[in-house]
Amino acid sequence: TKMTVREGLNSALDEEMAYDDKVFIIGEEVGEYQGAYKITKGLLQKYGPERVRDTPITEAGFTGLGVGAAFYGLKPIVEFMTFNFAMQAIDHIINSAAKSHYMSGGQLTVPIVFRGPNGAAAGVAAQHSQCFAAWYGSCPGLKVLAPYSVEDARGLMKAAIRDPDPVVFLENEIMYGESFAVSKEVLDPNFLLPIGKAKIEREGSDVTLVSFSKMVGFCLKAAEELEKEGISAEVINLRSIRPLDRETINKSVRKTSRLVAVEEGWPQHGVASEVIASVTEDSFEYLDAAPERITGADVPMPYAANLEKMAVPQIPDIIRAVKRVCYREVPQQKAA
Amino acid sequence: TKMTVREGLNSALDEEMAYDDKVFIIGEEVGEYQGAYKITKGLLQKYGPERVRDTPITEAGFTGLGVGAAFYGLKPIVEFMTFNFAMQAIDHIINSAAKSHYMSGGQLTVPIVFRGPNGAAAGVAAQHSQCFAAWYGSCPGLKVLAPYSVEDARGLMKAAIRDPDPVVFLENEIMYGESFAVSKEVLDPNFLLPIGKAKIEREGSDVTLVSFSKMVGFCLKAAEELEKEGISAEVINLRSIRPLDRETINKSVRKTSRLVAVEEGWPQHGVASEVIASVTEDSFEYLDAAPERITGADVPMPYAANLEKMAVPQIPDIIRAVKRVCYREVPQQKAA
Amino acid sequence: DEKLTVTVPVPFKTHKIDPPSQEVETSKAELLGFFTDMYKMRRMEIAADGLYKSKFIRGFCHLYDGQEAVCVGMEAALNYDDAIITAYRDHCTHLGRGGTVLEVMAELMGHRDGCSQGKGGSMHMYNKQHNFYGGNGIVGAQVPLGVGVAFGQKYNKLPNVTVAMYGDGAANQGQLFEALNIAALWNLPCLFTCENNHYGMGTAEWRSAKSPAYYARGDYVPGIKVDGMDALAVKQAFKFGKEYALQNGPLMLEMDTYRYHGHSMSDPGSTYRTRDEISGIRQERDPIERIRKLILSLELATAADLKAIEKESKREVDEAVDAAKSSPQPEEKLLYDHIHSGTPANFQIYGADRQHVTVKL
Amino acid sequence: DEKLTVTVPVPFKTHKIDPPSQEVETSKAELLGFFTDMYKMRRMEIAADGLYKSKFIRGFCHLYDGQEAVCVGMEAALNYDDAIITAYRDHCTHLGRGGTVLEVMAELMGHRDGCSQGKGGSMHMYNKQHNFYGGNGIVGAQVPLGVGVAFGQKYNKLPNVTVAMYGDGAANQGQLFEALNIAALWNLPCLFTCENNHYGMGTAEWRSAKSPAYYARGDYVPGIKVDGMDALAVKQAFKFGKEYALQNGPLMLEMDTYRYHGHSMSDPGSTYRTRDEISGIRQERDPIERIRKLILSLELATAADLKAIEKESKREVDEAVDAAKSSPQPEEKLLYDHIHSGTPANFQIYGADRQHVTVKL
Ligand SMILES: Cc1ncc(C[n+]2csc(CCOP(=O)(O)OP(=O)(O)O)c2C)c(N)n1
Ligand SMILES: Cc1ncc(C[n+]2csc(CCOP(=O)(O)OP(=O)(O)O)c2C)c(N)n1
Ligand SMILES: [Mg+2]
Ligand SMILES: [Mg+2]
Repeated sequence: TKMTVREGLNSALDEEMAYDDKVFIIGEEVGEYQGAYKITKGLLQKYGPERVRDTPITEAGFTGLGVGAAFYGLKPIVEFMTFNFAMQAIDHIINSAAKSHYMSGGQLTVPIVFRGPNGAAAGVAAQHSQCFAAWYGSCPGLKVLAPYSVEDARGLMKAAIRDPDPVVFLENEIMYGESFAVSKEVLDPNFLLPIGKAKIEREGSDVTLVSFSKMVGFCLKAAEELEKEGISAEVINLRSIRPLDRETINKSVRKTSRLVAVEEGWPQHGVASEVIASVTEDSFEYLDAAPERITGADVPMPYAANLEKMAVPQIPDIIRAVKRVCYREVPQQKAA
Repeated sequence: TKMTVREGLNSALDEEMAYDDKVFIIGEEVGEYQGAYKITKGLLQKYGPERVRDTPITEAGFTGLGVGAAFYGLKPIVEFMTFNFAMQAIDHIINSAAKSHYMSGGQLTVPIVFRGPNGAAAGVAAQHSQCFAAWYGSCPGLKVLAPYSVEDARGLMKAAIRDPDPVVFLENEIMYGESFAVSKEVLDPNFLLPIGKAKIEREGSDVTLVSFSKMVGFCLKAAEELEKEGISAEVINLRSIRPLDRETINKSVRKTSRLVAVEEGWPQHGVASEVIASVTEDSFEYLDAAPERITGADVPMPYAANLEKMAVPQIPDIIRAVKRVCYREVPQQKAA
Repeated sequence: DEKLTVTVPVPFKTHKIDPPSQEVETSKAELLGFFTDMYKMRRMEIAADGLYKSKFIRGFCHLYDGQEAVCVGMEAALNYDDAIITAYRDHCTHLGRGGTVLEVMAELMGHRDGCSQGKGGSMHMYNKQHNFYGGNGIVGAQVPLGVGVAFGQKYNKLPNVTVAMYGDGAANQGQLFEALNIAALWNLPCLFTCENNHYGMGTAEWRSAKSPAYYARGDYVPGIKVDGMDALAVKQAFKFGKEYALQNGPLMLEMDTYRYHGHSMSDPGSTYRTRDEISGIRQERDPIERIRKLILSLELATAADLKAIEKESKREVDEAVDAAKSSPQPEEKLLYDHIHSGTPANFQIYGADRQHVTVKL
Repeated sequence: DEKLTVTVPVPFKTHKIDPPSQEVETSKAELLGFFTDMYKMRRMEIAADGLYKSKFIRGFCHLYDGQEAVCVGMEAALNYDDAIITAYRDHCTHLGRGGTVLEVMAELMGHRDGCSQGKGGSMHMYNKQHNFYGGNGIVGAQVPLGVGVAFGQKYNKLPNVTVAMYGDGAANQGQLFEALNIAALWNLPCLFTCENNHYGMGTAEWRSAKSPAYYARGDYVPGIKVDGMDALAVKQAFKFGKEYALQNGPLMLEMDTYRYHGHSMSDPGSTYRTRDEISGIRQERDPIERIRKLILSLELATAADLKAIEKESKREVDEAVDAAKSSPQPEEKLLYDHIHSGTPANFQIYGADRQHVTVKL
């Protein structure tokens, strides 16, 4: 069977609400409107207004409320219409949620999921296109997940909801409508993926491509192209930004000796930067070429379609970088 | 003459307020109380309550106000009592300040300085000890500065205030009371440092130490120790986190062939991670050893003095890492 | 120009302040101006709707049709030294501040002649020269920003005010209350203007606010509720408000208005409200029809005169759409422009593949 | 136990609600309990002051002396299924919730027997079992958190309320207004409790709030102003409040109180207020002396009895201080504990030098 990421997320929420009546969802338009992106479709009808609650447009207020309810022992799912708006509430995510278990010497636990679309969508310009993976991923106390496929969407979402700690769950608007074939196993109501474990989406021997979310698909497409030219790329889907599965990454690079890290967000202090640093630290002597990264351009997101396209990684960018690290093509600086 | 960093910052603010009457300061307790850390001492008395304004404890509100005033053409300095509290206002720093020049196709300019102590102080626990250098440093549209010495404090602060763009100015509470000898040049009311340029605080040939803020002092002390053991360390004070002076860093590493990056903040997606990634990308073939980083431990800041000390880099950590990259000592994993 | 006095039918409702008079001074030219401007706005938004559907416009696009009286009434009481800041529903605000239909349309298409050179899109229009500070995408953020502009006006000792506009949904945002308190403490000349169109996205006001009496939500700050479908009432409120604010600091103005379209182009706008509700308002309170009737009843122009104005507006909008379509996409180098206004020495900007594209400025 | 009725002298001031009765039911045991508890709190804070000065305590340390009546009065009206959340001035709140002086003192010293094992310090004390949710360092943040706890109580259909405490300085925070609106919309049993000690750090209430009538700042939510130096008035207000909130949702309670110490240990507390102001309040409104007088005038105990209680309190505090001093520092492994409660497989934690210390869990 085939399923979209949207359906994957929706079914995961549905099943976990059925599984544990401590689970509830709050956020803007999650109820009567069925979700701005329809991820919560049908849940209000099924679980009622006590468990699916539309909030005012007050991110700090409802996020704090969610964290407080988690302190108390409930299992809130807080939807941000997009993660851009979570900046209004980020103090609660970091200071109230991530740090409380630690500060209280283990007394408080904070079983909460913060979820919503993250990063670039299409044509929504600078204020609505930021990727927050690196920010949240830097904070001890948080677990930060980013699904690519339906398998990820279901397995990670269900794991996030059952997890006793705060989880930041970074979806991608453009991926919501993507379909994937799913196995029976993935559809099982007890299908959970381990938090902190990356997935090798494709095995290869010449170069390791590391990415997450939408960029995994780009890497897979790049790998197909590269195969035609005789380059065998291993594609790692991080799934978890924090904890970062350094073991899987390093193991792969030790095999391929080459690394290209890919992300859609800004480069400085990004996930790709961390991947490169981690590999350099741990597997320096295995590297046959300088690791590279393909990232969002280091600019706020422009609206115009032509500029927007240049502002995020494209498959040819990945292919070009791979060829460089494989010494297949001499890099040529493009005038700009 | 000697001067403390506090006096350096205070005199820079004072001179710039005298220099340009569009400059004003807002923040909690900046006026009558003379600043929680006395950085604004005397300014209310000198420039009056129109230009030195105590605000309510409403970071989102007064930060937005500052950004709006900058849109209008004034030159606000927004003091955060500490940068931890700026999380309540971070949406304005990023979405309203950093992106507006770009989104408006250059129509709006945002000449504003966001300043205050950043990172760990002493004994203030998890919610009051976070370093935000990496977060702000990831955002195009911002300039992010972090002074170490009085020279930096004066030269960077004055440059920040005169700059036509939003500047995030990350001070360090523990450094406020540190004294430095200052030259006549530094005391000149027109002493400005260039934004985006690192300073080589100490030349050396065997290893490059890259850091910023308080950690520069630790690196210098480590370098002194190392000298006794015949290791010559070059110490780079970044001064500017964004733009990052990759040229100076890479030039140094190409000379020394070895790199240790040091920061007090959390490691993942940190400044040290970016420094390592940048050097690996650009100077891979020059490296004689895997670059290393010494960072804050990957935990929320604990209160207890013994744990707190373990949670931030100490000089022996830096020395140990340098010896490792210089192959002077075999690394030994400590049981914990 | 013929001076006239018109009695606006809906009384002003107030909180802690005496209401302005319902007798509003106006003139033939002003009323014809209202009609012309509102009609043009309406045409422009309808054109945008069509262009969105035919994929000339992408992403978020929030239309203003139905709310035009707020914009023209407000502008009639202000000048360009007064400032305006609003949210993402900003196309008509841009026109009101002296922008052109071409600037709006080209921006919507992401083309070079857009008021932000195509880089901002629907939500990010500005006219700095006329003190229009956008076009802000984050709900609520524009309000403290507007208070900051008002701070600037007062700092510079100018006799001007700032209008900070926000929706009924935005009215619950904490930063509004923070900004209001500061504005009140410091007597800043800011008009907190709630365009109450009665819905956020799909959430009716009473589901998002315990007290949807937005004119009274300033608590210790006075407020006035205004028929936001009546340009003259709006003008009167802003005239009164400007004087008040220059003397006393902030004032809350609630504009009772309505958006005909869905929240944005992805919202049909008909699941959370009835078609009857929409058509009822169109029939009874439409801001353009109200002015048309007034003009005709006062015999300031004939029905044919007004038709001519409409025709002219249509032509103007159609021409602007054509011009916008043929406006080029921004040059690639614009991707790297406007990061900073003061570019640091040796500044480098990385493209997606930094080994391939690194711009040195 | 002898039941008594005492008339509290200061009338309750109210906003949109009828005031509770000034006739408060109490008992000998309760009054002696108030005296004992408040005296112990006072001693503890004074001990903390000394320990800070002799460097046993580091960092921020905010003392509660002067405000004790709020804590004991509140606890007299609640049980441990009701919840409390407060800011950083939390030592006495921790005692009030059933914590020990040793837990507080050891926490202040960063020692193993502290209620957070030394990891939280002054600002981060908790008692989850008794529904005390801290100890929160970010001004204002505790209020939405408290509303969330109240949400939990209602979700679980329990007859309990949450008290969310905040200062006069915090009362301007936007997130309070956001949380209040939600609490009111959803009828959450939350008592928004402003401990108005009239200053933030050095900012007097009227310089940070246009309207320092905190009991009325809920606007559409009713409120009561209470003499926060009178434990019985406080108890009455919370008793009333709990009943109200269970029926109707949120209520604002303003406690008119005073802190004798500076804001924190770095603030002498005498630059922004006069010594006369402080000593005047000590003489006329001290919460402990008020209860002492009441007990004596009602002849519930003798002066000597009370002296004996004092002596016993001193002993208890002194012993706790000694025990806290000899409590060990937390083991090094605690640096790496409590990052998560559910540790992922193969989880690694890096020390400052990751090649030297990497903890595998
Ligand atoms: C902080 C934030 N949260 C959520 C959104 C998404 N969003 C955009 S508009 C909107 C509804 C706003 O309604 P209202 O304030 O009534 O303005 P209107 O659209 O009716 O003009 C929402 C929820 C946002 N842009 N910013
Ligand atoms: C968001 C935030 N801003 C600033 C601070 C620094 N700060 C700590 S306490 C305080 C004053 C608070 O005053 P009030 O709310 O009256 O409480 P009180 O200390 O009087 O109990 C300030 C400004 C903080 N902790 N959090
Ligand atoms: Mg609305
Ligand atoms: Mg106070």
